[in-house]
Amino acid sequence: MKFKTIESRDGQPNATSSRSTRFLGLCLALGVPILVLFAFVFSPKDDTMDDAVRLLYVHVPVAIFSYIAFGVTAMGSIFYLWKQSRWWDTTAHASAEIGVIFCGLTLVTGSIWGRPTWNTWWEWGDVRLVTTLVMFLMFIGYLALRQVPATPHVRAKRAAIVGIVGTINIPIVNRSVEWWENSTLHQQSSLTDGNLEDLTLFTWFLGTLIFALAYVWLMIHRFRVGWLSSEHDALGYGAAIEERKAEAGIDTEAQAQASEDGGPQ
Amino acid sequence: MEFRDAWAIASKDLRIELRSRILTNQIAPYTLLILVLFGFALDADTQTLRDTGPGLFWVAVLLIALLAIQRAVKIEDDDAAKERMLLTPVHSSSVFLGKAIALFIQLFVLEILLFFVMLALFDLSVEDPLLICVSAVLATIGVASSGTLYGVIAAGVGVRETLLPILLLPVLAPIAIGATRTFGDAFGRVDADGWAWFGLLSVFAVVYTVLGMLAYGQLMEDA
Amino acid sequence: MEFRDAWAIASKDLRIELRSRILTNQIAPYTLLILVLFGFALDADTQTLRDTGPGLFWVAVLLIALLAIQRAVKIEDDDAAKERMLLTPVHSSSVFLGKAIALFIQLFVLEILLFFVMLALFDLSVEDPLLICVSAVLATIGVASSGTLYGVIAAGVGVRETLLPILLLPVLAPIAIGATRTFGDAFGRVDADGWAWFGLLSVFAVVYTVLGMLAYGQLMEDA
Amino acid sequence: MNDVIDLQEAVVTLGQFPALTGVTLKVSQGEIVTVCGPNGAGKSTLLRLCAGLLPLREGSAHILGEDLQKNRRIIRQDVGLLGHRSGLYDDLTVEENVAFWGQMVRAESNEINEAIKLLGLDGRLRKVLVRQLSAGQRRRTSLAGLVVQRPLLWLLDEPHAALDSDGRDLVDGLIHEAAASGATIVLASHAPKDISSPSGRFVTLAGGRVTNDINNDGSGDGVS
Amino acid sequence: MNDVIDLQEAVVTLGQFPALTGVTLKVSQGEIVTVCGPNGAGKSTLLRLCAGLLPLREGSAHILGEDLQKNRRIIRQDVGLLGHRSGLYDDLTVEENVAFWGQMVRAESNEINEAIKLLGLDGRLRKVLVRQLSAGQRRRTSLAGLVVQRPLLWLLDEPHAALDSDGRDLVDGLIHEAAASGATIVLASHAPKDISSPSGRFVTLAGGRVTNDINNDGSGDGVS
Ligand code: HEM
Ligand SMILES: Nc1ncnc2c1ncn2[C@@H]1O[C@H](COP(=O)(O)OP(=O)(O)OP(=O)(O)O)[C@@H](O)[C@H]1O
Ligand SMILES: Nc1ncnc2c1ncn2[C@@H]1O[C@H](COP(=O)(O)OP(=O)(O)OP(=O)(O)O)[C@@H](O)[C@H]1O
Ligand SMILES: [Mg+2]
Ligand SMILES: [Mg+2]
Repeated sequence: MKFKTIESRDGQPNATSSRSTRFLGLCLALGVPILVLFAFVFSPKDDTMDDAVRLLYVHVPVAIFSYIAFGVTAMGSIFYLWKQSRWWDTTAHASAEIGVIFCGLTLVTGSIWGRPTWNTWWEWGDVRLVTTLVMFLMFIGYLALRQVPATPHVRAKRAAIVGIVGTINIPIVNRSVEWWENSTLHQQSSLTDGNLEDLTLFTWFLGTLIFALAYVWLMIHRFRVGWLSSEHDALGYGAAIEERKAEAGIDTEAQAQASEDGGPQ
Repeated sequence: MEFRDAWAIASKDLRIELRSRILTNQIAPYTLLILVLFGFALDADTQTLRDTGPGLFWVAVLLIALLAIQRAVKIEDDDAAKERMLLTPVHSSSVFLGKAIALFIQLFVLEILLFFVMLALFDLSVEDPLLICVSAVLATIGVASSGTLYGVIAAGVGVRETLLPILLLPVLAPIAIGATRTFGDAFGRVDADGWAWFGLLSVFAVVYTVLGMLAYGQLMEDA
Repeated sequence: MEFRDAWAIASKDLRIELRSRILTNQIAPYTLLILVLFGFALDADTQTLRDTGPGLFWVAVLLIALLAIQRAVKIEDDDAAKERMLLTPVHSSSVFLGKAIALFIQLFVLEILLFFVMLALFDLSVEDPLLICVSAVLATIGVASSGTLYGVIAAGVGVRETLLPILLLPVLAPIAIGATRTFGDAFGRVDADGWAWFGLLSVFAVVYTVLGMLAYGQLMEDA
Repeated sequence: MNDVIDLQEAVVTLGQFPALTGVTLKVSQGEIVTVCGPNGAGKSTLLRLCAGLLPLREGSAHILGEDLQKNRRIIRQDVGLLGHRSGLYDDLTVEENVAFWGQMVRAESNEINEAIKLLGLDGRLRKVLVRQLSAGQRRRTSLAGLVVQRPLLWLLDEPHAALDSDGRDLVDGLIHEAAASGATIVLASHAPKDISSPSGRFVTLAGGRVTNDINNDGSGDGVS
Repeated sequence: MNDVIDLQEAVVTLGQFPALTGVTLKVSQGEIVTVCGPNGAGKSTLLRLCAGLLPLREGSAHILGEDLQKNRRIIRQDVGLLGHRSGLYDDLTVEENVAFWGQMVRAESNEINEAIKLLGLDGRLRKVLVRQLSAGQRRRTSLAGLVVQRPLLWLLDEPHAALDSDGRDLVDGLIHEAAASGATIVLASHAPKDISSPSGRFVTLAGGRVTNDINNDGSGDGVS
């Protein structure tokens, strides 16, 4: 497979960007200041949470996109087991890495948010917090597994199973606040209740859009890095074969001699 | 899949365990130690201990399960027996089932033992024995199945000892949490709906067993 | 005993660990996991957690130490390297020291990491940084020395995985308790005399190191 | 002609390393083929490929008529491999080990008994833990498991290693007997003299490919 | 005469089992002794006893003039053993392994380099992890560690196992060179022809004791 990437003169890609990803990046670069503007200036304070509500515009989108990222990992894993194609494996890996970053951001922004609102950084008894952390750790394990030396296929297969099992967590994290109403401080789904003000709602949507862009942009780049690095691994293949074949050089002559003599009896 | 094969594999694993007397001489005391350690680390009064009893019980079960799973993987890894198994007509789901059954039996025996120790130490009284029994069985099925599955994922990589816990603990944690809540309810100490949690445990048990039987072959394939 | 030998052995162990990236990829997340598990099992409010913070820290260190010791023993056991070491002029106390140093470095790096995680999670503030530092160093020396010593006792017996924790935990428990109390004092949460407990830790560290250097040869001798 | 092994330019990589760099080899039913070559030539890798234990990177491989590119699993029960490692459980006795592996390949209990006797593991050794065996006894136990399997394709990686002269004769006997009954045998060996087969064929591997293929009757078709 | 090995009715038990039931054997300096015998005869046990790795149950054993009953530790640095297992670290490269074991026996770094070259581990293999080596390459690495040690007494348990013919010649060369420079060599082997030593002496073990002791010049003093 070949990407439309920016190539240097010798035909090797010297970046993972292409014209379209640069456009995407540009949108992102413009979008972030707009989001900041809306989040900090235009949108109103909350009655109960005061200025802290502004974390909503980061916290919730990154949480949602960590779900999506892990979902993509699971999908990539399933397709890998089915088609055994490197494309799906690379997708799964790339998405898991981004998912871990987003999930980490969810935890961090949540903690920061928790400090003023709940008066604590962390609450062990809270199911959503802990299930989120478990999901985070599970995919850390996934990434650890990907570092283990093994043949690419074996590693991909093992990682695929772990990736699939990991997504069992998504519904648990998502539903946790309803299943365990009395063991959480965490917000129930406030969006579906429709009690957000217009501008807040708009800013929230804007935030989601920006993080969607961020996910796609990161994903494309990370995928390309993964793809190129596996290609790089294969780069020396021809040379390695030749070198290995050459090991036989000296012996071949000796054996040819032996065969003239009638071979070992 | 043939159940006869699964049973042959399970009894082989159990025989190896019995021969090395791991269960009685090593894991059982280890379990006790863990409880004592916790007691010390917490330094809590009886009331707290009573509340945390079920939690400690399941944390102890998890740590024991880790040990038992490590053993189960090691047995197959040590002298390439895993590879040899591939050159037999035995179906991989039988292998999975066999190893999971052996693990289940070992864990269950230990849990019974641990249970009575816990009753005595923490001075708890059982309000719903049925719930205790069925939830323990299902949680243990979940642990044994996911443990067997993850055991083969970590097998043969040289860094098995450390990789396995990381992969496995987040998988086992939800099971332990569920079981803790059911136990809490069954002991009448927590105001949780034990049977709802029990449902969660059943889901885990079924999912991991089915997943294991399907995926085990894929995973065993390559060393 | 030559320190050069000890250092060669320690750096060999560390190189093996670095190569397999165990520390960063595996043990560190495992540590986090343990904390999560405990948090859940205890289901306690922040106040309790804050009080039990030091205890949890040391229980986590113990469990990590177990993993690290298992690895350290396995490295020597796998292909009879232990035996080969006997056929060199290297003094057994150098071997002991080398392996203990490698273990110490690994554990200490992890403790630093874990420490900051604990500070953040449990919202603790340090009142006596010096006490924290010196007691952590001494407790770790104790753990590394006794771990190395017991590692060789469990080596080569086939049931190592399960035997080691059992042998080791009762030895490590007093160290963990001592360190918990010193930390508790240093955090200003427990009304204990930290420096007195610190004395206990020093005694353990010295005793196990001396004992290890003396006894290691005896223990290595027979496989 | 019935080709039990048919490899065409088979390439196998272990990690990044091409252990086999294009092996072309045909073995027909009933043949006894000895694979020789220097250390690291790829002998073990070749046998493991034929057992379906390694993925093929390039080329094609048909074993017992099945395409390994499509499905490596399907042939496995008809293939027996004696590798460098023996695939035994250290904590079971000799008898228990042979019985277990016998059960796994659906052997009868009298077959199991016979195999134990055949390999000289009867008497005291029966009840000895495999952990406590000497190197040669261990090898014999592993072989006993193979004998009860009676595979169609025997892949033997240095079958004479660690065996005494009795054991070597025994293995030679087993090989000839198996070949006579229609099985195919491929063995890796460093000392080709060890096996004195009249119909023997010697394939030399070097640098991961076949450099020489000689039939004992002199009709060598050396491949440079 | 300088007896490097002097065993008198040496009995060694492994667990409950008497692996050596009374071995009497004298080997003088510079000799090359081949120990043969069927599987399980006690060859490996004998070598391990001579290395001071096993306790003596009965009888007496003097190695390099030291009494093993008194102190098994003292001789160890002058003894080199190549056992069935190779004593290498899987996660280190060939070079790192040889260098480590070289360091342990106080070898110079040029000696280490020479040993690596001598055993044909130069070039690509230097940087390969031992885990990834073939059986023969592993054996060669283990031997390289022994070569840098240059012990006074070499105990080689089937030194030819897993080696190709080059490797065998190499080992034979090493053995003769060592013997010429005053070291003593005891090797266990199943195929005594392998080592073609003019001054060779063959000791046959069976049932844990010496049943035959032949010098190549024909002056056998068979012990029934
Ligand atoms: C470390 C602490 C926290 C973690 C791990 C966390 C985690 C999450 C996750 C995973 C979601 C996505 C839920 C879903 O849509 O399925 C979420 C959503 C949300 N979080 Fe948090 N959170 C934390 C703290 C907080 C705090 C302190 C607040 C505010 C008081 C908060 C408010 C919200 C809100 C309003 C949503 C959107 C809910 C919805 O629409 O479903 N979170 N959080
Ligand atoms: N991951 C790897 N990286 C580099 N080289 C590797 C790797 N894995 C295997 N090799 C090399 O591949 C070759 C494997 O050869 P194989 O084990 O098939 O040899 P063999 O012919 O059986 O040798 P022997 O006679 O020593 O048993 C060896 O040269 C080994 O060094
Ligand atoms: N714990 C034990 N119980 C019973 N028998 C044992 C025990 N340990 C060792 N043995 C026996 O002791 C003998 C050990 O022999 P050793 O390993 O020295 O043989 P060897 O001559 O090297 O054989 P090989 O040629 O197969 O390597 C074997 O017969 C083995 O079965
Ligand atoms: Mg080989
Ligand atoms: Mg032997």
